[in-house]
This record gives sequence, C-alpha cells and structure tokens, in this order.
Amino acid sequence: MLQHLSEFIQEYGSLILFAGFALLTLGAAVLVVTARRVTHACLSLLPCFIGIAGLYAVMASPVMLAFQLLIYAGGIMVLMLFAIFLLERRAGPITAANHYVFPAGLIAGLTAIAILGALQTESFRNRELRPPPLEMRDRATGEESWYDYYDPQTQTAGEQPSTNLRRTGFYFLTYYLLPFELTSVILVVAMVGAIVIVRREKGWVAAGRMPARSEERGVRSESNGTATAATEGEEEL
Amino acid sequence: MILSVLLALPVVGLVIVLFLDKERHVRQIQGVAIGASLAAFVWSIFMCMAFATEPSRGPMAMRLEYQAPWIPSLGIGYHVGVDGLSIPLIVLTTALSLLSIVYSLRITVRVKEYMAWFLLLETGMLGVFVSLDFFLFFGFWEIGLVPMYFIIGVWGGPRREYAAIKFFIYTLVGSLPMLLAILACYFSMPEPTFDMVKIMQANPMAGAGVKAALVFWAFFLGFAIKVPLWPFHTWLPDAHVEAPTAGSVILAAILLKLGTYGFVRVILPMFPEASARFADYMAILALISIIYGALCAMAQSDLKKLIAYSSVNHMGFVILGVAAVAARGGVMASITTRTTALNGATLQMVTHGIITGALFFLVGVIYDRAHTRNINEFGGLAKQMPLYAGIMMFACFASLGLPGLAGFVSEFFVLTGSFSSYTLITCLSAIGVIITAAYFLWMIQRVFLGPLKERWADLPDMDWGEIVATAPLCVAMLVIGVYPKPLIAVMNGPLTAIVDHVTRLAGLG
Amino acid sequence: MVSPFFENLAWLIPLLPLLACGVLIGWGVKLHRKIGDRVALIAVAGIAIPCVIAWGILASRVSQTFGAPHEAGTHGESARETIEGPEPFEMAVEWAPLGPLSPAVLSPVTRDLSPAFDGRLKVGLRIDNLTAAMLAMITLVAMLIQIYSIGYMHGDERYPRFFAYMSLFCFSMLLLVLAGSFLVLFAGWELVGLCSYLLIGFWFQKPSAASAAKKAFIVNRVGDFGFLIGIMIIFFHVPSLDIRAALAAAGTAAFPPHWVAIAGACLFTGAIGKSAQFPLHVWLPDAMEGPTPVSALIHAATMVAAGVYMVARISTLYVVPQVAELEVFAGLTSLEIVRYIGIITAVLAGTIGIAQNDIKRVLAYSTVSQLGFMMFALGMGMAGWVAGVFHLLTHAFFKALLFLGSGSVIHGCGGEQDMTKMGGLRKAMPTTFWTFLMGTLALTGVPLFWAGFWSKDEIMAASWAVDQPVFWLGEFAAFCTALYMGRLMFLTFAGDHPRDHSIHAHESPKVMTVPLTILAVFSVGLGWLGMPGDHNLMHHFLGSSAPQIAEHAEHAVAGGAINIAGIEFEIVPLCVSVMAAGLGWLLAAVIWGWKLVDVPRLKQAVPPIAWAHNVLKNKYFFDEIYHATFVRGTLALAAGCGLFDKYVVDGIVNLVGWATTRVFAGLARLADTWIVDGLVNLIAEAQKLAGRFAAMLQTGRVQHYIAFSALIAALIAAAIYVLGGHWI
Amino acid sequence: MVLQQLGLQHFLALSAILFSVGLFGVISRRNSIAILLGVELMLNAANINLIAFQRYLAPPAGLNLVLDGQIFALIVITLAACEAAVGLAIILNVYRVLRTTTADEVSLLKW
Repeated sequence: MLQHLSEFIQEYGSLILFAGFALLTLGAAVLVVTARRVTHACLSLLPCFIGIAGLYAVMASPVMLAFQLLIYAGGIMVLMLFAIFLLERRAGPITAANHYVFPAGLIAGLTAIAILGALQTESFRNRELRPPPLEMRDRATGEESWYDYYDPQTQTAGEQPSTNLRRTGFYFLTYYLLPFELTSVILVVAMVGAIVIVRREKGWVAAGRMPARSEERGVRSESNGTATAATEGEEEL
Repeated sequence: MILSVLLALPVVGLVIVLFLDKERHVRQIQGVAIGASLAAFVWSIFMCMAFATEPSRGPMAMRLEYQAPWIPSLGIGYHVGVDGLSIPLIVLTTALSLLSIVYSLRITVRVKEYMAWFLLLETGMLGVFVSLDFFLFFGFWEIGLVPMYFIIGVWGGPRREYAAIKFFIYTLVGSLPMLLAILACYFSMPEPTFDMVKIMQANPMAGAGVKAALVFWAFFLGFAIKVPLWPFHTWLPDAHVEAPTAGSVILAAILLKLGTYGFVRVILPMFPEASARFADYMAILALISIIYGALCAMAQSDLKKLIAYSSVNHMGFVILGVAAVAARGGVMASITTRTTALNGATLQMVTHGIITGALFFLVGVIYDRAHTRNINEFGGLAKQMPLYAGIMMFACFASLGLPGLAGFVSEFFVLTGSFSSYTLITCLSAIGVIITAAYFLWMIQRVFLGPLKERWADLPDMDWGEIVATAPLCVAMLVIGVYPKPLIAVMNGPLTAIVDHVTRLAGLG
Repeated sequence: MVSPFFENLAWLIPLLPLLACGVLIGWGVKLHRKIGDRVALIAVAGIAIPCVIAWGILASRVSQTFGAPHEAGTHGESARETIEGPEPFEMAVEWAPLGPLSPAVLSPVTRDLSPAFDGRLKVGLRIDNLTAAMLAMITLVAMLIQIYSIGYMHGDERYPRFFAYMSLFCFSMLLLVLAGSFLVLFAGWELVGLCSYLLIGFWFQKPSAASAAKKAFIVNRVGDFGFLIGIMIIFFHVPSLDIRAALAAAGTAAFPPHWVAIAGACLFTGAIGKSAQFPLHVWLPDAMEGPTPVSALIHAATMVAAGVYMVARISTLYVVPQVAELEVFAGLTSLEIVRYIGIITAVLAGTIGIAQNDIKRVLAYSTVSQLGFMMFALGMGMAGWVAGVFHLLTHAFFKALLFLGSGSVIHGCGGEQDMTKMGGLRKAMPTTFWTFLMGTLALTGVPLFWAGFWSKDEIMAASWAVDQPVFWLGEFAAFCTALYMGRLMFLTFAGDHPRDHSIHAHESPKVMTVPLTILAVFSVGLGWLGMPGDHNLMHHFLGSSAPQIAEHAEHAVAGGAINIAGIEFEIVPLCVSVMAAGLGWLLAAVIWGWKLVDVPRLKQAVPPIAWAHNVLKNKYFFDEIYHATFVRGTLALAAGCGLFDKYVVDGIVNLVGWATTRVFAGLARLADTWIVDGLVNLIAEAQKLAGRFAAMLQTGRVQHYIAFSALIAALIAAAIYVLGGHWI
Repeated sequence: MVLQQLGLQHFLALSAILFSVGLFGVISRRNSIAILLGVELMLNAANINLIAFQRYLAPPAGLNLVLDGQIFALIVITLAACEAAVGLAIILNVYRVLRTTTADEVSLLKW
C-alpha cells in the first residue's frame, strides 16, 4: 500500500499539489476582487501570493518562490496596506463596492475564453507538454538534494554555477546584464517619481500650486459622508 | 578609420560649441572652434603621412579606405576613401577653415551660431571629398549648402537675404537633377549599389545613348552651377559681395572645388563615352567662362565682385582641362598631354583655392578698415599701408599667373595640356591670361599706386590676426610655384589612371 | 680640359641676387636706418660675386674654345663645317611628373598610345659660349649700374626697396639667360617683365609712372601670349621642353617643319613684346618714367636684349632647311618675318628719335632702333647670327653708358630732362661729357675705334651679302641714328651756358662717374674683338653656339652658310656706312651745332617738314591709335559684358524667380481655392463627425479604458480563432 | 476529469483564469486602490505563465538562455513594485486634491 501510495504520489503528486495551490490562489483572488472592505481585499492578497509561491515550487523554481514571498507578499502587499491605512486614517474605513459588475464579468469572461481558446489552437496543442524528468541532485556534489535540480537535457555539469539561485545571479550579471541594469534604472525613476508626486514644499501653498490642507477638505464629500475635522496641527499626509 | 575621425573632429567641436552658453562663453566658443579646426588640420596632416606610408594597390585604388554596411538592403554603405586627387583638397579645406576661423575672431554678432555653422560647413566639405558612396556624397553635398546659406544670410552685407536665397536655391536646383542622375546610376547597376568605386568599374552607362546623355547633363548641371561655369555663374558675385570675409574665403576657396572635384571624380571616370561626346561643349563653355569672366571682372568697380569674376575665369581653366582629357577630336592629343591637362586642372583647384582665399582675406582687411569696396574711392594706398600693398600685389601677381608663383604652374599645365586637344579654344583662352593681367594691374593701379587720397590718410596697416591668416597662404603660393613636384607627384598617379580609364572606355584613339 | 670649377658654381649666379633681394625686402628698411646708403652694398655684392663667376666661366670657355687642339683652325676651311665648341654644361632637376611615368602604369590598350616621354619635366641650367658671353655682359653692366645708382638714388625714401627690385631683376635676367628649358626661359621672361613693372612704377606716386608700368606689363603680356603658344606647340612635340632637345628634333618627324615654322613665329611674337619691336614698341618710351639706372639696365642693356637673345638661342627653328621655305604669315617665312620686323622697327624708331626733346626718350627710341638692327641681323639667318649677337653685346655697353650719362646730366641739372633747356654742359660736367661722347661715337658707328662701328658694320656687310634693299634701309636707319645722336650732343653739351638759366649744372659724384669711364672703356675695347679677318675672335667664340644645322641637311639656306672667318671684307658696305654716319653727324652739326639753319623758319617755309616733324613728335600717333582701338575697345567690351551679365544672365535668373513667385503662385492660388480647398473642406466635415463619436469613448474614467481594451483584445482573439490562426 | 500528467496546459489555464479575475476586479472595483490590487493579480498571472514556459519549453538551441523565464519574472516583479508605488503616490495625491479615491469621480481627462 505504501509502495502503491508512493508510486501514486510519484505519479500524480505534483498534480495534486498543483490543484491545491491553484484552488488557494483562485479563491484568494476572487476574495480580493469582491471583498467589501479594501483592507480585507488587501489582506486576502496574502493567501493568493502564497498559493502562487507554491505553484512556483511545483514548477521547480525555488528562486521565484523566495522572491514571490519576499517582494509581493512582504513588499507590495504591505505597501498597499500602508496606503489604505493612511487613507482610512483620514477618510475612515474605505469600502469599495463593485459597479458595472455585469459588463466587467462579461469582459473578464470573454478574455478568459479567448485565452483558453487560444490554448486549444494547434500551435499549443502539439507542444510536448509533459515535464522533462528532473533529477533532484546537487550539481556540484552530485548527490540528492531537495532544493536543487539538475536538468540533464540543457545543462552540462560544472561549467556554470551549480545551484539555481547562483545561476540566476550569474545570468543576471552576464547574459541579462542590460535588462538588469535597466530595471534598476526604472526602479530609481519610479521611486523618484513617487516622491516628487507627493512631496509638499514650503511656499507652494502660497504660490497656489497646491491647495492648502484646509481647502482640500471641502471639494467633494467623502463617500462615507463624515468629514472629520482635521485640525491644523496634524502632520503631513 | 582615420577618415572617420577626420570627419568626426569638426562635429565634436560643433557639439561642444552647441553646449556652451551664448553670452557668457564667447571666448570659450571661439577657443573650441579654433581647437576643433586645428585638430582637424593636424589630423589631416597625420592622414597625409598615413596615406604616404600605406602601400597603394594600384594607381586607381583608394587608400585609407574604410567600408561598413550602412543600409545594406538599399546597397548603401559608409564607404570612405582617399586618393591623390582628394588629399590636397582635404588639407586645403582644413587649412583654410582654420585660417578663416582664426580670421573671424573679430566677428562679435552671434558668435556661437557662427562657429557652429562653420564647423558644420567644414564637416560637409570634408565629407564630400572623402566619401566614395553616392548616398554619402550627396548627403555631405547638401550639408555643405545649408551653413553657407546662414553664414551669408545672417552675417552678410546689405543685400544678404537676396544673395543667400539666390545662392541656396540656385545650388539646390542644380543638385536636384544630380540626385536623379545618382538614382539612375543606382538602378542601372547590375546589382543596385550606391558605391562609386563599383559604378566606376562597372561603367553602367556604357551603351545607353540617350540615358547616358541625360545622366551626364544632369551631373554636369549640378556641378557646373557649383563650379560656376558661364551661364550658371550669376550667384557667385552676389554671394561673394554679401558674404562676410571668412564666409567668402571658404565659398571661393573650397565650395567651388566641390563642383570641379565632382567633374574629375564623377563625370570623367563614370561616364567616359558621354564626356567624350560632349567634351566639345564643355570646352566651349569653359572658353566663354574664361574670356567672359575676365572681361566682366574688368568692368567691376567692387573689389570683391572683381575677384569673384576672376574666380569664374580661373575655374574656366579647370573645366577646359577636364574637357581636354575627354576630347575626342584631339588629333595630336596623347596620354601625356591629356594627363598634363588634368594635372593642371586639379592643381588649379588647389592653387586657386589658396590664391583666392588670400585675396578675399585681403579684401576683408581693407573692408574692415574703410567699410567700402569701391575701387574708385581708393588711391595710393601703397604709401599708407606698405605691408598690405606688398601682400596684396603678391597675391594679385600669383593670381594673374606670374611664373614662380602657384597660379602660373597650373594654368601653364592646363594650357599646354589642352593645346593638343583643342588648339583654337586653348589659344583663345590664352588671351584670357592677358585680360586677367590687365584688370588686376588696372585694379592695383587704381587702388595702390598714384597719389594717396587724404581720406585714407589714417588707415592702419595689417594687424597680427590678418597676417597670420594670409602669410601661410602666400608661402604656399611661393612653394607650389617654385617646386610643385611633391604636390603633383601625389596627384599624377590617380589622374593618369583616370585618363587611362577614360581613353580606354571612350575609345579615344 | 679646364676643370669646370666655375661652371659648377653656375647655379649660384642667379641665386645670389635673389638672396640679396630677399634680405633687402625683409630687413631693408631697418638696415637703411642703421647703415644708411651702405645697404646698397648688399645688392652690389649680390651681383659682384656672380660677375666674378661669370667672367670665370667666360675665361674657361674661351680657353676651351681656342685652347683646344686646333683641328679646325687651318685657314681657308670650307664654310660648311661648324665649330665644335666645348660641350655645353648642363644641370637639371626634376620639376613635375606629368603623365604616365612608365608605360607599365597604363592598361595594355592605351600603352602603345603613350609617347616616349618618361613623364619627368626637368628644369635646369645650360651654359654654352653664347650664354657665357651674355652672363659676363649682364653681370658686369648690372654691377656698374648698381654702383652708379648708389649715387643717383641717394636721398630717395624707398632706397632699399629700389635695390631689392634691382637684385630681383638681376636674378630673373640671369635665370632667363641660363635657362636650359623653355619653362625656365618663360619663367625668367615673365619675372623680368614683373621687375620692369615694379621698377618703372618705382615712384608710384606719379600717376604717369603707375600707368606706364601697367602699360609695360600688359604689352609684355601680349607678347608673352605668343611666346606661350609657341611653348605649347613645342610641349606637344617635345614634352621635356628642353631647348637643346627641341632644337635637335626640329625638322625631324617628331617635330614636323610646318609646326616648327609656326612655333618659331609665335616665339618671335614674344620677342616683339619684350624687345619692343614694331607693333609692340609703345611701352619702352613710356618706361622712361622709371629712374634712369632702371632705364639703363632694363630698357637698354639687358631686358630688351632678352628678346634678341631668345631669338638667337632658338634661331635653329628658323634656319632648318625644310622650314626656310615654308610661308607662315602673309607669304613670309618665319626668318623673313624676323628680318622685316627688325628693319621696320629700326627705321621707325630712328625717325621718331629725331623729333624727341626729352633726352631719355631719344635714347629710348635709339634703343628700339638698335634692337631693330639686331633682330634684322638675326633675321638674315646664318650669315647675320654672329653679327647680331656681337651687336647685342657691344650695344649693351655703350647704350648703358649713354643712359647713365644722361642720368648724370639729369642729376646734375636737378631732374631736368628736356634737352632744349640744357646746353653748354661740356664745361660743367667734363667727365660725363667725354664718356658720353665715347658712347655716342660708338653708337653712331664712327669707324675704327668704337665698338658700334665693328658690330654695325658687320650687320651691314651681312645684309649686303644677303638682301640688298634691306641694306639700304639699314643705312638710312644708321644715318638717322647719327642725326639724332648728333642733335642730342649739340643740344646738351654744345654752347656755353644752359638755355634755361635756372639750371646750375654740377659734375656728378665719383661713384657715378667711375662706372661711366669703365663702360666707356668697354664700349671702345669690345669692338676690336670682332674685327673682321680670319682670326675673328668673336666669330670663333660664338660660332659654336650658332644654330646647328642637322648634319644630313644640305645647305640651300637663305643667306648663305655660316662664315666662320667672318664676312668677307667688302669695301662697298664699309664705305656706305661710314658715309651715312658722317652725313648724319654733318647734318646735326649744321642744324644744331653751328645753328646755320633756323628750324622754325624752315618749317613755315616747307610745310611737309612741319607736318613730318609733328608726326614724328607724336610717335606716329601709335599710342593714340592703340588707345583708341585696343584699350578703349577692350574696356567697352568689358563694360558690355558687365552690363550683359548684370541685366541679361542675371535678368533671366531673376525673371525665373519673379515668374515662379508671381505667375505660377497666382495660378496655384486659383486652382487651390476651387478644387483642392473644396475637397479638403469635405474631408474636414467628415472628420468632425467621426471626432464627435470618438469623443464618447473618452469618458475620462480609467476603468472604461481598460474595459474597452480588454474587449477589443478578446474580440481579436475570437477573430483569430474563427479565421483559424494561420493568417497571423 | 481523468488524472493526467501535470502539463503546461494546466498552468496556462490557471493563469488565464487568474488574469481574468484580476481584470474583472480592475474593471468593476470603485476604489482606485482596489484597482491596483486587480492589476497586481494580472501581473502575477503573467509571472506564472513565464515560469511555466521556462519550465516546460526547452530553450532555443545553442543559446544557454535556460533561465530567461525566471529572470523575466523577477523583472516583472520589480516593475510591479514600482507600478504599485507610483500608483499609490498618484492616488494619494488625487485624494489630497480631490478628497476622493473612487475612480469614477476622477475624470478630469475627459475630452
């Protein structure tokens, strides 16, 4: 039975794992999209990312697993949360009801069908879709390891750094140096842009480039109707 | 590689100048401009040495050649190369650009734009002499045009707009048929290419009677306007009179040579039969240019117009030399006489550039002081400005072809060379030499000799800047006049090859 | 063989004056301030050393000619044989490569077309006996004149500049004489023209001097035009332009006779311009505007002689057998052209000389006349060749003497040039008077002592043998020479006091009189060298440079064969020439010496004399004729061209410009408003409609945009699916 | 559904669904921050595809670009981060000026 089980797992283990993580991701995704409170939506992003990380693990890409969790879950989601908290601090709990649900659903459905339909076209169908056998073995030392695999088809032993992470680093700095550098540039540009957009200099208010904190309030009644009286002393938003 | 650097130097200067501020960095702009042109000049000297050391693969072959695919699908390549014919012209261009930039340090209006346009002009000119690909050739030909328009249009004399527009449109009208002709050559090649060397070897226009004639006359029009040849010369006096001194120096010394260079580089080697067929018309037009130019010069009262018409006269000799090479009727013409004519024509380009460049500098000298160019208003300047009078008379005598100075050497070779091809026309054009002597001496007599008019009693003599600008040219005139062997030795090889090429293909017995 | 020591220094001869000129132009003014007139010593040194070298060369060549084993010396030798003088000394450097240097360079097809010329145009010196003689003469005369001009030009503010130009002139004249190739000859030729321009126009403040200089240069240039065409013809046949090669090839297949004749005629036109022969003689009298030493050196001794020297040098072209019969111009062979131009000039100038009052003008016309004589002598082919050259040498000395004498007279009379105002200078300026007298006697050909007699007599003898009528014209010219020279002597020196009392004549300083005396000695002594007789030294020496007839050519030569022993001594020409000279002197004495004839009264009495005198005084109105025809004609033509260019050619261009702006623009505007515009408006309206619909999409809401794009993407995917994905 | 080997089709299908869920969210959400969340989902769907391709498709012969999917995915992640940052900055500023975060009201760019 154990033998049978291990064969079964051997055979379909990855499929089961895939199904589990898929379900997790999709469920969280639906939640993100439909949650009333935006904070809930943001928080439900976490299980979604974890699911996706799992999928990366199934696809034998430990680096992605790590980065996914690190950046998305740790970075971006937290950033979103901060933003939401900032806003909620000023405007109270933000709810985001859905509108145009029907047209949105229709369009989303249509795109899904279009993509899935595209998958059926013969350019994808005859693709040899079975995963090439992986030998989970540490390249340098050659013995079994859980974190490193060695794909005999494409890599030859020795000439490149052994582990996936090391190889990613190696690739980043050799064959993909230009994209790597460009992304760093974009990153810097984005950060600077973000700061420039939200900064508030002395004298701008006087110069009329920005509405003083007091006027900001009265332009549009906030969705939840309560305009909290913001006193002068508050720190900058 | 060397040639690409040569082209790049003025551009680098140009870019630096563009970055400098208009008001604050005037001195730096001038410094950069001089630096760039000096670097270009020094580099052209280095190029000559490299040219000398590189073993030549046969007389017709280009040296310092650099070929790189540019737009391969259209057969356009960045093909630059140099041979005996273009080396002297390149050195002349860089030298004169340097001198004119040194001379135009006294320009105060819009210095930045002036220097920028000048460096761009220098690039355009160098580009034409260096390029061996029609696409490149035409590109630099047009690049050379625009800065001149602005230099005349902005810093010129009273009627500058008219002169600038006339110059620009006239030359543009000329270059349009040339473009069509280039395309005709492009398509008539077995596998379409713009490469001039391939076109020259393949001689695409061999059989095509009417088409060859049309292409020949299209190129002829384009270059004749630039030379300028007789009916197309009316833009030259206006352009010269209105251009600032340095502008008219470059215009006279180099831009005219683009036309004549075109004749020797494009028309002769690439269309031997057509040029042989129409050589007689070229000779007649050249004769008219010579005599007509000299007579008009005699009738002028404006100093610059006089020298402009003298340029028409001298360039007529060049075209006579070119026509003599391709003359079919020459009963006695042999390879030696035809090559002598062509040697004379090419040397005339260089010497005319030097002499007329010096003459225009000198006219600039007197114009800056007296603010008039009317010959009749002057009188007896030799007493007041002895050094200036000395150099001016030296240049005038060089221009009218006094032996021992550069003017004589080239005119002598053109006349003796083309005598056997066109006996009567050469004799008539020798009369041009007399008329040239007449109007130059008459001008000298009215301006320098005779009693000093009290109005000019306080004219200062030449200052340091002007001497630096003209002295090297005078030395060059003397050296070429006394011992032209090194210069002609450089030119003789490729020119013999061209004459051989033309005689062989055009079947001139 | 004497070691060619001096000949190796030959290249120094032209170089030193050039060096002196360079120094004087560069630092002349500064030196003048520092060491005053001694700055002229640079120029004098610059000509003295070449003088020594030249005389050295002359000595070595003389010794070679006469010292050589006397194989040809036996008396009574047949006239045919030419004297083999010492080999000419040659030195050449490559000047410019022309054409294919070796046939290998050419493609096989054109290889056979290229002539034998190896493409190296050489430029160099060549010395033979004729050159040696000329060199000696030029350097000596130039040196004496430069010494003389130290005194004459004293006090002139552009003193160093004068000597710079004089040295430049010496350089170019020596270059011309030493020339081995036509190129150098032409270069020297034009440079000499330049120096005469600079020196005539030395006092350029004077407008007359400036225009005289210009006139001189342009007239020379007209002559050079012919010279250039001659060179062109020669260049084709003998591309190396080497004189000896050209002369050797003359008449052979390389240089066919008819081309030789034409080349000869063209080169002679150059000589006409330079030596002021008949049609182009107008510039020489005006050249007197320059300082007197200039007139002496350039317009008497050397430059004008260059034309004669050149004709002498290339006279082979005239006497080559086949060419001698070929009519070239108006039925005359090139040799006859030279002869008749020569004699016409001699007679013409001689007659004009009589009516001139300016002392320098008289001498100028006398020079033109004597040059006519020389050309006339050369024009007689072999017979007159040596005589012509001999007369050239003697004339240089005594004419220089006369000019310098007139210079010291003018200097003495404070710049006065009009003879009628002078008089009785005999007592005031004794040395000038005596040297002047020597020169005049030599010029007029008074027998026995003076050089002029021997050289002119030889020309007359040669012409007597060759061409009788021309002989009598020659004698008439000699008579005129004697007449005007006598008039000059009596007007200036005779009488006891100057007619114009304001003149206080005083003797010129020693630095001027010493050269006069040396020249006087030469103008006497040189004649003896040429005395006829079997050992005629001059004939013997110059014979070797005479035109070498190609050996195989037989001797049906106009004017008889060359006569080595000099012309047989004929009594008739001798008497006639002596009588002519005597008659001239007698008439001069009668009219101006003893004043037996009152000229004004004579003129009323015999109107033709008055008319003739007026014509002569105005120089046959040549100047006026030339001015009216050529000068004003060219100016009118030039003005015509100028206007034509301005209004017609430029007019067409502007017309085209105007047409495009006015006419076509108008048409374009019409077409534009109706057709094109209409169409455009139509499209505009349709555009607006579409625009309004499109605006609907522009809701400003981000979500709408994403929705639309996703929708479109889905639709495209559907389209691909439906159309079966192959068309992507 | 008969059990079959875990192939590329599965991942692509999953990412398609995830993408459309994200798209739905972006279109239907009223709050602009929620829109950003939707965008995040769509980006993640793209990432899944990338890694799937890298894992299943053999890299082109000769080129040893075997990890390009992963590299690309990492780059997408960084971009997502930047996009989120800038998006939030814009939203905050919009809020500061217009005092609202709902996407509908922000329609100043109307034609």
